[in-house]
Amino acid sequence: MLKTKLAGIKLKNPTVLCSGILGTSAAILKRVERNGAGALTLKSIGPQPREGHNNPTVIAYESGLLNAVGLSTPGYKNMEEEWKELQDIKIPVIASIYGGSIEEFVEIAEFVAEKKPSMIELNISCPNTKKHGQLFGFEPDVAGEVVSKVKAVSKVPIMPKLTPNTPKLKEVAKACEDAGADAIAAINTVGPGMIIDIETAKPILHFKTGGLSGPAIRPIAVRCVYDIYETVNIPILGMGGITNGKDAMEVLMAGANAVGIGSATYYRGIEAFSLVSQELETLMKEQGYTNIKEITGTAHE
Amino acid sequence: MLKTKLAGIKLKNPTVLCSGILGTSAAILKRVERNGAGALTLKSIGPQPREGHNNPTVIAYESGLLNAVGLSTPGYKNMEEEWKELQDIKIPVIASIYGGSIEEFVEIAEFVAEKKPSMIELNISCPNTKKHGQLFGFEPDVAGEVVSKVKAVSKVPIMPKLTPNTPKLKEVAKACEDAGADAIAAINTVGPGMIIDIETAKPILHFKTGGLSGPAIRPIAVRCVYDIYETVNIPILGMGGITNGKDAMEVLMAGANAVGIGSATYYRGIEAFSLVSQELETLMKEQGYTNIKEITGTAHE
Amino acid sequence: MNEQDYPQGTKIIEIKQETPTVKTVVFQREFNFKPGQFVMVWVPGLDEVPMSLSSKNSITIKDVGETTHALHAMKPSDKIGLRGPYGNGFSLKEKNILAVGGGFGTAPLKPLFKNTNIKWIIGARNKEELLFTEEIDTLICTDDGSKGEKAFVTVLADRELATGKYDLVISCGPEIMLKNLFKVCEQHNINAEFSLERYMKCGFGICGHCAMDPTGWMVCKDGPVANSKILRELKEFGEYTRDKKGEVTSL
Amino acid sequence: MNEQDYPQGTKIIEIKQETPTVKTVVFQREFNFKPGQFVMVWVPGLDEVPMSLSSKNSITIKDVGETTHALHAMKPSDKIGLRGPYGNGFSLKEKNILAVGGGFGTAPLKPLFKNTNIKWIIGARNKEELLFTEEIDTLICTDDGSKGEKAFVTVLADRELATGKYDLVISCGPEIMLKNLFKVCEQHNINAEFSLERYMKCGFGICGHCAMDPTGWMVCKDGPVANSKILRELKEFGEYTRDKKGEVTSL
Ligand SMILES: Cc1cc2nc3c(=O)[nH]c(=O)nc-3n(C[C@H](O)[C@H](O)[C@H](O)COP(=O)(O)OP(=O)(O)OC[C@H]3O[C@@H](n4cnc5c(N)ncnc54)[C@H](O)[C@@H]3O)c2cc1C
Ligand SMILES: Cc1cc2nc3c(=O)[nH]c(=O)nc-3n(C[C@H](O)[C@H](O)[C@H](O)COP(=O)(O)OP(=O)(O)OC[C@H]3O[C@@H](n4cnc5c(N)ncnc54)[C@H](O)[C@@H]3O)c2cc1C
Ligand SMILES: Cc1cc2nc3c(=O)[nH]c(=O)nc-3n(C[C@H](O)[C@H](O)[C@H](O)COP(=O)(O)O)c2cc1C
Ligand SMILES: Cc1cc2nc3c(=O)[nH]c(=O)nc-3n(C[C@H](O)[C@H](O)[C@H](O)COP(=O)(O)O)c2cc1C
Ligand code: FES
Ligand code: FES
Repeated sequence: MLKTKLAGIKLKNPTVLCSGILGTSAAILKRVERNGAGALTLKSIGPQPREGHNNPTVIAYESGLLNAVGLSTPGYKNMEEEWKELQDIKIPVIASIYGGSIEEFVEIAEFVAEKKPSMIELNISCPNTKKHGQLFGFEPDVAGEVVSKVKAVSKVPIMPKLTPNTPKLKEVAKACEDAGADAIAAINTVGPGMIIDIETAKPILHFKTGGLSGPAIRPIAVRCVYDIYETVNIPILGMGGITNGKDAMEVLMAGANAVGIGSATYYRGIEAFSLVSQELETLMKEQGYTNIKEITGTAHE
Repeated sequence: MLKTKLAGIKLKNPTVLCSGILGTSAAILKRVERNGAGALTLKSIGPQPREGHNNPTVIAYESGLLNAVGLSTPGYKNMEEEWKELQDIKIPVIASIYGGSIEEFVEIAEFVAEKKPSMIELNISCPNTKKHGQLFGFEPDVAGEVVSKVKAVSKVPIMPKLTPNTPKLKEVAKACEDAGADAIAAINTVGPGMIIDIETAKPILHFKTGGLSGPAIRPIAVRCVYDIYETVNIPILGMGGITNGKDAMEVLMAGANAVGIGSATYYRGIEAFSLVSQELETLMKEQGYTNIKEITGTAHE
Repeated sequence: MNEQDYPQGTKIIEIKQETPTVKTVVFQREFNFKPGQFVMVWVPGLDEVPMSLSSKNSITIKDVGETTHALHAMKPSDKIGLRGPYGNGFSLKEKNILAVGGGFGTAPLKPLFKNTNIKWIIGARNKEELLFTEEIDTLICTDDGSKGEKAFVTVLADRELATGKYDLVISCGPEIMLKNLFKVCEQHNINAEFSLERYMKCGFGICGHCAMDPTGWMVCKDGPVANSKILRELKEFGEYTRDKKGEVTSL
Repeated sequence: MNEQDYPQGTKIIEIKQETPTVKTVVFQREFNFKPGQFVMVWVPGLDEVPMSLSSKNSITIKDVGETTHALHAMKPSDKIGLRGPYGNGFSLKEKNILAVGGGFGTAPLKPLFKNTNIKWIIGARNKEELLFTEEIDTLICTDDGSKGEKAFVTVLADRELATGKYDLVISCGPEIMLKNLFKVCEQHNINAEFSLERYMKCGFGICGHCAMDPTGWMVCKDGPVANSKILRELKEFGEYTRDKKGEVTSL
């Protein structure tokens, strides 16, 4: 009863590992698969090898997490061993990519599409680097251009991942759909935010600011998915603060076809995937739903 | 040791009641005064009598509050009795106002300035009505125009209150300073967000969406105050999720001269004002600070 | 601050017509509560209003406007949202209690029906509007004399208090009735605990909408039950209230 | 998940020079911890690195690079930030224990100095680099024979294990040493618990950076202490690691 589809891709359950969480190696991804995920997203892959920021890069505050990992990546050309290992994975694997220019997005997408991931997620929304990412997701025309140019070189479905930090979210979503996006992922982290250590009077994250994730942002994720669902007809991978089955159902009702699980692994361990699935199934039975499709978008009625 | 100043106004301690919290009548404001607040902000006053949205207008989720009160107001002309009662208050009283057009802002400001509040706060950042507010705070030029026009008719200091929900926060702050603002208040609520009841599949707030406040948003408030401090030279009233003395110190370090206390009253009752002051004083003694000025902006060194 | 302060949908399991204008709605969710505490009742898509708990899983509603009308129109298995319980409830520190229910104001007193220290007076406009009088041993009065004594509850209360047997009067009902009843209590020098009503938004003490003059006593958080000391301070008690906009209107 | 998973500034109260390249930094904050657990140590403005707790309020640091150098340069009353404790620690289920410390790897073992079930072997490159050998009764070896036996710790361990007196070997040190020591343990069929190191970002099991091949065992959360069963599975143990970018580099 948990089966769902995202841009034609079949998922045995709607829980999808979010990009950047545990997605650094094939080994850990396989462990997430064993723990019941419906699909996996790799950590965002970039053009050149990149160390990312110094630590602290990820911290938790009382309501969620803050991160500024800074898109550390071995670079898309240095992952042959990893791609080979990923072949063993039975569930859909989504490759997340980022670039510092539209050309880089195209270059990486073309290369990565050859590796035959189930889908390519375009991270046009990362707030954690000064040059890369975020800007592409702020403006509808830029987002649309990235999508259409990538679409032209990719045989696999394309899913832009949107930022909640623009007042133009609906316009950006529409532009992505019009440009040929096969699905939309939302949301990337909120803010950014900053935490200052009062003993040393210093911002804690090395990059000073970082994106918020986890329980704190769930209402924002729900609103974004709700708004995007009202605007486009392509499927939505909803994420942001989903920690249990109830949260998952809420985001489905807002309009998602599948749900991303990220920070929940901090609160509940890698078991989060099977736990959320089980809890969702129990709730569905209690309320008489027989499949995910019946839940998607019901809050709009 | 807790004394501070905001645009020339002396506060016995840096805790300021945020607009919209308990600010509906002189009676409750006096109670907040008795509970140790350093200054009080009235609930935002608008042009015409307005009921605001139906309930639910304020709810709490696990990390904070969501509200869409919808700027209910008796209208600025229907508060003579209240203004009279407010005369008894010994601490500074800040009048918050909103309008649906720049002309309305000016009209209300002119009227309200005659009542001699210590300062007028311009709510150019409320996300909870479709026509009013938010738009003014999104764009630097519009924000600047509101400030300069209001400034022209007001004998009391002017403090625009900014929204964190624009990527142009710094530009908006700069425009406000350039237009003659005497101080800046930040932040208004984040998002907006939405919570859906999974039993009925309905958004809970009557307005469907509402702004986030409370602990969830503190890192965003800290970042905004930090960014504004880097951009302008006028004093900052920092707010957003401040719940205890440690939070207050963090926001001061980010660059605030005084701190708003809003949702904290949900978590700690009206006692929040004296509690935060006491805790802040204890921390200051532990760390060897002798006045608030020494703390403001230290995170930038 | 409850663990969860947003309304959660729950199924209605039974609806009882109590009087021509009052229904009791019984729902699935059960509250651990103190008599006198209330819940915020959400009718999805319409509004949310405060209602005293008339038992651990019911509210008793008088049809007075749009939202209460919608509640009256509901059927078993329909869903409403609930959050709470909120407020203080009756403290019941004293042992010899006179309880006075006026109209649907008897609802919040119902959870005390099993308390054997209480003597009851229940009044209403007429026989049809008498609430719960079948369920307990009570003095009865109606404005039109259609059942019980033809008198206001204040008259019966005055007579009872004259016996000197009581040290506490608890009550809920129209504010004008409460105001008059309070005068009677003060004359007899007997402590009162009355459940009050004001327009509510948050229900948990942060919007300030339910605060009363001149002390800023908040009905949702400090109340809804006010004792004599508080009632004496509240200059707006029995006089005026604030509407949804926050504007003052006389009662 | 700790109550508070961001670094909090704490004052350094003492700094002890242990060897020419190793210092112990004692700080104000005290941790309730299990030997083998670590903390993330933040040098404001520079970086944050994992360090095993060498006592409830100290870490013992070898100067190997920029951050450790900055830590070595600190003075009492300077502040560092700490979060944790993280990881599993030594389980110490068995009773007859041989502990083997190589170089600064003796640091995480120090909290066990008072455990009387443990026999100690401490080794280092040379006499100067021997850590904590004054503080306990221990077998000593150095690579250059400048103190104790001129041998690797594996040689001494092999000899001890041959006595048949032990049912557990615990150790921390350079991974090549651990790899060889593990071979010795396997030959003697004795269980091992070794503390491992991998590049860490979050320290609490969500970034995945410290996960080892092929099982995805996370050093920060499942470790840092791995037992024999786990060590047998970890094909990268003693072979390669991943740098800050996530790229594989041989040890
Ligand atoms: C603590 C408390 C306990 C209550 N307990 C009960 C009870 O057990 N049974 C019962 O029938 N009624 C109870 N009421 C009254 C009940 O809340 C109103 O009758 C109801 O809100 C009317 O809503 P409406 O939309 O049907 O009517 P409307 O036409 O909207 O209004 C009719 C009256 O109800 C008041 N009202 C409307 N909304 C609210 C609100 N959010 N908060 C407070 N008053 C409001 C209006 O001010 C007006 O005076 C209680 C009120 C309070 C404050
Ligand atoms: C669980 C654990 C416990 C440790 N306990 C101790 C201890 O008690 N005493 C001690 O002296 N050292 C300990 N270390 C090693 C210590 O973390 C490194 O020596 C330190 O990070 C070096 O930082 P640097 O900037 O000085 O050196 P760099 O020049 O940056 O690096 C030198 C080496 O340290 C590694 N390193 C750098 N940053 C990290 C990081 N964030 N996570 C892991 N490794 C890193 C690098 O990969 C490299 O191999 C421990 C490591 C781990 C994983
Ligand atoms: C530590 C961390 C690293 C992340 N790295 C990436 C990334 O590389 N690419 C990306 O698109 N999103 C990244 N994200 C964002 C998540 O994929 C996700 O959109 C966000 O965390 C909201 O979901 P959550 O609340 O379930 O974590 C990262 C989030 C965290 C917490
Ligand atoms: C119930 C509620 C009502 C509010 N009403 C107003 C308002 O009328 N005008 C305004 O400028 N801000 C309003 N705000 C925003 C607060 O003043 C404040 O900026 C925000 O809540 C962040 O601070 P906090 O986290 O301490 O609550 C309201 C907030 C809440 C929770
Ligand atoms: S209803 Fe909001 S304070 Fe009472
Ligand atoms: S350091 Fe992040 S998972 Fe181990």
